[in-house]
Amino acid sequence: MIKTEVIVGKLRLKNPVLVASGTFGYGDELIGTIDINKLGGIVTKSLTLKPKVGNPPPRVAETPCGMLNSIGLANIGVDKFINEKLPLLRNFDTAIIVNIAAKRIEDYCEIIKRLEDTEGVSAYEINISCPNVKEGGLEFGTNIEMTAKIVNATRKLTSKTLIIKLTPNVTRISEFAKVCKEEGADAVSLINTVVGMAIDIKTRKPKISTITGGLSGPAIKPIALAKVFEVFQNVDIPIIGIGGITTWEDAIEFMIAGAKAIQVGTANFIDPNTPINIISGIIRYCEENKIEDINDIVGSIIVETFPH
Amino acid sequence: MIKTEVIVGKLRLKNPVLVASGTFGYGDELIGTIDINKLGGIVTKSLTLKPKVGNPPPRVAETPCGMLNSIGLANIGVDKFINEKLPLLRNFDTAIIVNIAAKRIEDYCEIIKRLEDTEGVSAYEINISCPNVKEGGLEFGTNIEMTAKIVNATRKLTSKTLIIKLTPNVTRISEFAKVCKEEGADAVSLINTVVGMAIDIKTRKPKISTITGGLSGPAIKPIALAKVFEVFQNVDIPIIGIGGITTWEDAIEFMIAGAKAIQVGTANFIDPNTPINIISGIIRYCEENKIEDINDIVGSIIVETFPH
Amino acid sequence: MIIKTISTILSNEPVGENIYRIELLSPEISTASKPGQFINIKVSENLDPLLRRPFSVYNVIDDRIQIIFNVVGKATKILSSKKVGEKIDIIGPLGNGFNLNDDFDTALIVAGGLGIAPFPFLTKILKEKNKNIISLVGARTKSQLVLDGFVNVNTATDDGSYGHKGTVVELFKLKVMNNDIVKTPSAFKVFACGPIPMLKAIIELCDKLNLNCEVSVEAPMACGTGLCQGCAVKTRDGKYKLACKDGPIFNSKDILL
Amino acid sequence: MIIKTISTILSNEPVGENIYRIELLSPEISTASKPGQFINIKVSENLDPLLRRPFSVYNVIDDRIQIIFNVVGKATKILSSKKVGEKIDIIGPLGNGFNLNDDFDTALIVAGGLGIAPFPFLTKILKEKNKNIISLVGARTKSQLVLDGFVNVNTATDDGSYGHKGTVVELFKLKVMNNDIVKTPSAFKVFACGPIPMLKAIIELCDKLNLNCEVSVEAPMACGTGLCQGCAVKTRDGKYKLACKDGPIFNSKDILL
Ligand SMILES: Cc1cc2nc3c(=O)[nH]c(=O)nc-3n(C[C@H](O)[C@H](O)[C@H](O)COP(=O)(O)OP(=O)(O)OC[C@H]3O[C@@H](n4cnc5c(N)ncnc54)[C@H](O)[C@@H]3O)c2cc1C
Ligand SMILES: Cc1cc2nc3c(=O)[nH]c(=O)nc-3n(C[C@H](O)[C@H](O)[C@H](O)COP(=O)(O)OP(=O)(O)OC[C@H]3O[C@@H](n4cnc5c(N)ncnc54)[C@H](O)[C@@H]3O)c2cc1C
Ligand SMILES: Cc1cc2nc3c(=O)[nH]c(=O)nc-3n(C[C@H](O)[C@H](O)[C@H](O)COP(=O)(O)O)c2cc1C
Ligand SMILES: Cc1cc2nc3c(=O)[nH]c(=O)nc-3n(C[C@H](O)[C@H](O)[C@H](O)COP(=O)(O)O)c2cc1C
Ligand code: FES
Ligand code: FES
Repeated sequence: MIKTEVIVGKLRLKNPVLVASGTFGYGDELIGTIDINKLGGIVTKSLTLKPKVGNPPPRVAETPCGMLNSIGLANIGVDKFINEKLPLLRNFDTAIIVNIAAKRIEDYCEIIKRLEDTEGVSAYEINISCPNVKEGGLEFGTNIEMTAKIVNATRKLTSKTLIIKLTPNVTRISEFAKVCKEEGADAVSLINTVVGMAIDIKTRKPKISTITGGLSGPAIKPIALAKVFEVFQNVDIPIIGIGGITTWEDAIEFMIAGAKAIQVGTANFIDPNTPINIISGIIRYCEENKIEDINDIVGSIIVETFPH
Repeated sequence: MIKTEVIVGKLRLKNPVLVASGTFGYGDELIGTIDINKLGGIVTKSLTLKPKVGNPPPRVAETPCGMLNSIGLANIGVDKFINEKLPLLRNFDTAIIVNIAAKRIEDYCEIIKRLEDTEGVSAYEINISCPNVKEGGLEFGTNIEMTAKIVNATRKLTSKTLIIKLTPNVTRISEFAKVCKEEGADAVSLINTVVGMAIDIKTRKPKISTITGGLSGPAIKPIALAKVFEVFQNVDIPIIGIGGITTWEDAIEFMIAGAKAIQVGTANFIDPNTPINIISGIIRYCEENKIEDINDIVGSIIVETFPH
Repeated sequence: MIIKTISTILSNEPVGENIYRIELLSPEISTASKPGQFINIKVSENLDPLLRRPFSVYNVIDDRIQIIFNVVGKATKILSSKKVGEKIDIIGPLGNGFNLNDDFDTALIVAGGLGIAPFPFLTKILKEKNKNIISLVGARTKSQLVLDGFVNVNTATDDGSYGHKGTVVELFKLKVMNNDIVKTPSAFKVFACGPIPMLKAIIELCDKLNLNCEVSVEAPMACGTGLCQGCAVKTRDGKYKLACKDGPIFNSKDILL
Repeated sequence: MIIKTISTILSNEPVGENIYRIELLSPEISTASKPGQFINIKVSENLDPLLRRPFSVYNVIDDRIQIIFNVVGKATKILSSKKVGEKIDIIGPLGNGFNLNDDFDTALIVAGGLGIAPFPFLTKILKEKNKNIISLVGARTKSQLVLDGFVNVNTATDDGSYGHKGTVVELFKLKVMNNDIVKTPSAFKVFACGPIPMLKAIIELCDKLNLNCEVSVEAPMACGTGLCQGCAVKTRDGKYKLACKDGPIFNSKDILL
């Protein structure tokens, strides 16, 4: 029996495979279609204080081995989530990680306050890295002081595991991870989407209504992996790896590079069973390689030289 | 007859399609295989003052819709280029843009001095953005003061068109483009490769000897396009677009986003005829859309809102 | 209930200029499908094209499901070259389907271009329900008209090569004005599918004539299953609905194209 | 001269466990090819897999060219499922090929695993040149031995299922020591192809015995035509050569694996 449990902050995950925010609804969409209980955890769609209708269409476009999105954080708002979704999710034997987005520090705090009063939240993931909203979003995630302030403020409000979701659209992501650690975050998840763009050459209009959007999918996997390794090498904080993970081999790559857990995003759109297949693939890999504890994979990269 | 000439700084290109540095050797490799005279121009492999043997293997690895490379600027050095390659290249009816890399400002300057004494160089492209060498490379390209200094110093040495090649591995590429303009550069070319990584899960070793490498190919096209548009919107300087261009449709996308010319890189590896095919594709597009001058495409994007 | 299955291709044939029809063996999805729903196809095992592609259920025949498509890009090109016997990964049935419980005697089907896709199946079910059917089908030219599975058909072609010369919207105007529809609008229900400009025009006319109308709306999709919120369609109250879950069939009164 | 052509697949058949042989119609490349050279194949029109894949010229028969390959990843999987009559985009012949102008009477061919690939063609040309040939072929197990086109063959399998039980390197040692090779090394030339550890061992032995030896080296490649500098192979003087242009055939004295 392979030991698959991993610990991220105070959070025990029965296995390291989570589903990424915004790619699995609120966790209820696929009830009956896939076996939710097998997941290491669910990260919810980003919740804001008030409901948001999101950006005008077109919101998605395919690019080579990837996709652009500009959903604009369309969501039902934290209250409706608490009342209508959380009661359902509580019944599942999986971690519920609530992803939070806001335009102002006070709003991040208010959302956490409301969630602290309820049952069933396993951890928070703070989204400071959405490229598709005018305020907050990337402006926070590319600003190191703002990042520090948000972590500091939210940390004070909860003893639950606090995960900060970082953007790759910065020169040195490890500086951001460092600040997160200093301000008391339990973990970082990386990466959110990469700013990208596509144009319809017939109409000469952008394929996404907000002109640029967030690039996700296999195309960004090498970028995400480099960011995970950069943080792993430079900052002593648990990492949740995200970006283009589609197969169990991809997941193993991220774990070898230093990720304690991983999230599956865009791949859910292609096959909602991807996370389940990844879990069994990882277990098979452990068996074949005589690895008894999945944690032994984490950061097991063999390097001779060092990157610059 | 479609007018295909574009002007970048003082450089007249008979058409906007160039081949990117490091993906076409010194321009002599494919003599006889493709019709060099049809190209808008050739950008040479990066030249350094002294010859460089480059990085240890493995130097390349495929990733989803892309590839990683860490060639480490293997090149014959500027003197050998002047003596052995330039005499050949001069015979072709195409622009010869010499790409220059160095570890120190003085070396950039020395290379230009040597090239200024010869015939046949149409323009310089200054590479301050190679992710695969320990010194120089990315350290220069992610540092705004250093960027300013290099442009300033090289600008003084030549009246030829000076193009600065920028890296996407920064938070705001337009700030770098702005500094280039202020210091007298004629144009910017973007993007160089994106830092990326891949791991062999059997050996747990990186697939590239330097651990991280530069990601290129169709995977990065949306990223490159967003960077081109960011600079086009914010800085009044001619842009040469690079990144994942594989078809004429890709080239048109870059031109609509604001690129005056484009470079074909990785696609040359798959089909060395790509640049020629792109040129005829662009001309066909102009004919079908009754565009008489190719310059009318440049920056013709139709946007209703503005990106954030 | 969403069904994901590896289905065998039973036939793949050109049925018009650049138009192909594929028949797939899929007992589960066939049984579960309603007219107006769609399936989402992964056309390649590799990562390019990456996302599934949505196609209306063109018809259901016993344990087989049919789709019809235009070759417009890389996924449809790959689909058109699939051989009989090859396997293909499909998810379905997705979306809401047409509402046939309204009180109407006559269905007025309006299809533009590949907007024909959902109607052979709808026609079959309407016939079972003993409804009257009037079909208006438009295409650019005769070779792109595929009329199998339609009944009581009036056609329009842009170049006049077959039927009325002009658009299906003009045909709609002609038929509606020469008919008793304007007098007894409640007896009629319009079902429309086609390009956005055509749907806009039809909706405007139905608004004016106070006709009950459902349209099938195409929006770029990433998941097809409500996960991504990508397929937003604007509603008249300034919010959005999802083409893949709340649609692709919408009542014309609800949306703003 | 590099030739890029769209070639028709004339046959594609399994010839061993997970091993396929494809025959391609390509008069231009067939005529131009020499043993040891390779062709570079774009296995899909789509962007995944992106890069071409290199395969040794296994044999040339009139206007046809053959390759043989192991299914190891996505490109070789796609190749293995190609049907007769399908077209495929190839570039070739690439690389330098074996040097047959050296002064030797007997060729000692050493192949490990799919390292057999360049040798049927080499054997054919050596026979034309009236050279003696001794072939040593190793594989993991019998079902992975493909001996067509070899002459005077000695085999080794890791599991002993056919021939000598052990590696082809051990077989090489046995043969070399029991032979007059050590006495008249200049009459012999070794041609080796296989995994890096095998080549390393063979090179070491040839160094020791002062045997003239050429090896075919595989390196990850992006272009195959000298454009990218990706396929570096270390040389004994601490520099690099390119497997695609300076190789893939190297004299064992020149390189450091
Ligand atoms: C619910 C639904 C049902 C559909 N049913 C059918 C059908 O029955 N038959 C049929 O032929 N097509 C149908 N479509 C459209 C079909 O999905 C697209 O034609 C297909 O995805 C194109 O894939 P491609 O890779 O060949 O083209 P791409 O290379 O992806 O695109 C080629 C061109 O088509 C446009 N396009 C791509 N996808 C869409 C889309 N979803 N909506 C509008 N334009 C698009 C692109 O902008 C581009 O101009 C349906 C779409 C939806 C959303
Ligand atoms: C000059 C040359 C000649 C070759 N001739 C033959 C031949 O005749 N028959 C044959 O079966 N193979 C040959 N190869 C190897 C062949 O090119 C690879 O097996 C093929 O590219 C794998 O593609 P894939 O997409 O199926 O596997 P991938 O998914 O790309 O890789 C699968 C596995 O193979 C490894 N691999 C991939 N490419 C290479 C490579 N170039 N060198 C070493 N390991 C690699 C990967 O690391 C991975 O472990 C040759 C390689 C070179 C450089
Ligand atoms: C359609 C879509 C919606 C997303 N919405 C959110 C979101 O609401 N909050 C968030 O933190 N990340 C969001 N993301 C980012 C993903 O969680 C993930 O970080 C990113 O897609 C990279 O992973 P992938 O390549 O596996 O998709 C979204 C991504 C996509 C594709
Ligand atoms: C193998 C390889 C070698 C490269 N060498 C150089 C170089 O020497 N100098 C340079 O400025 N850019 C170099 N580049 C970057 C390309 O010129 C180009 O900016 C980048 O690959 C993105 O374009 P693409 O996606 O079309 O390849 C190299 C790229 C590749 C793939
Ligand atoms: S396509 Fe994803 S929600 Fe509709
Ligand atoms: S593979 Fe590009 S130089 Fe050899």
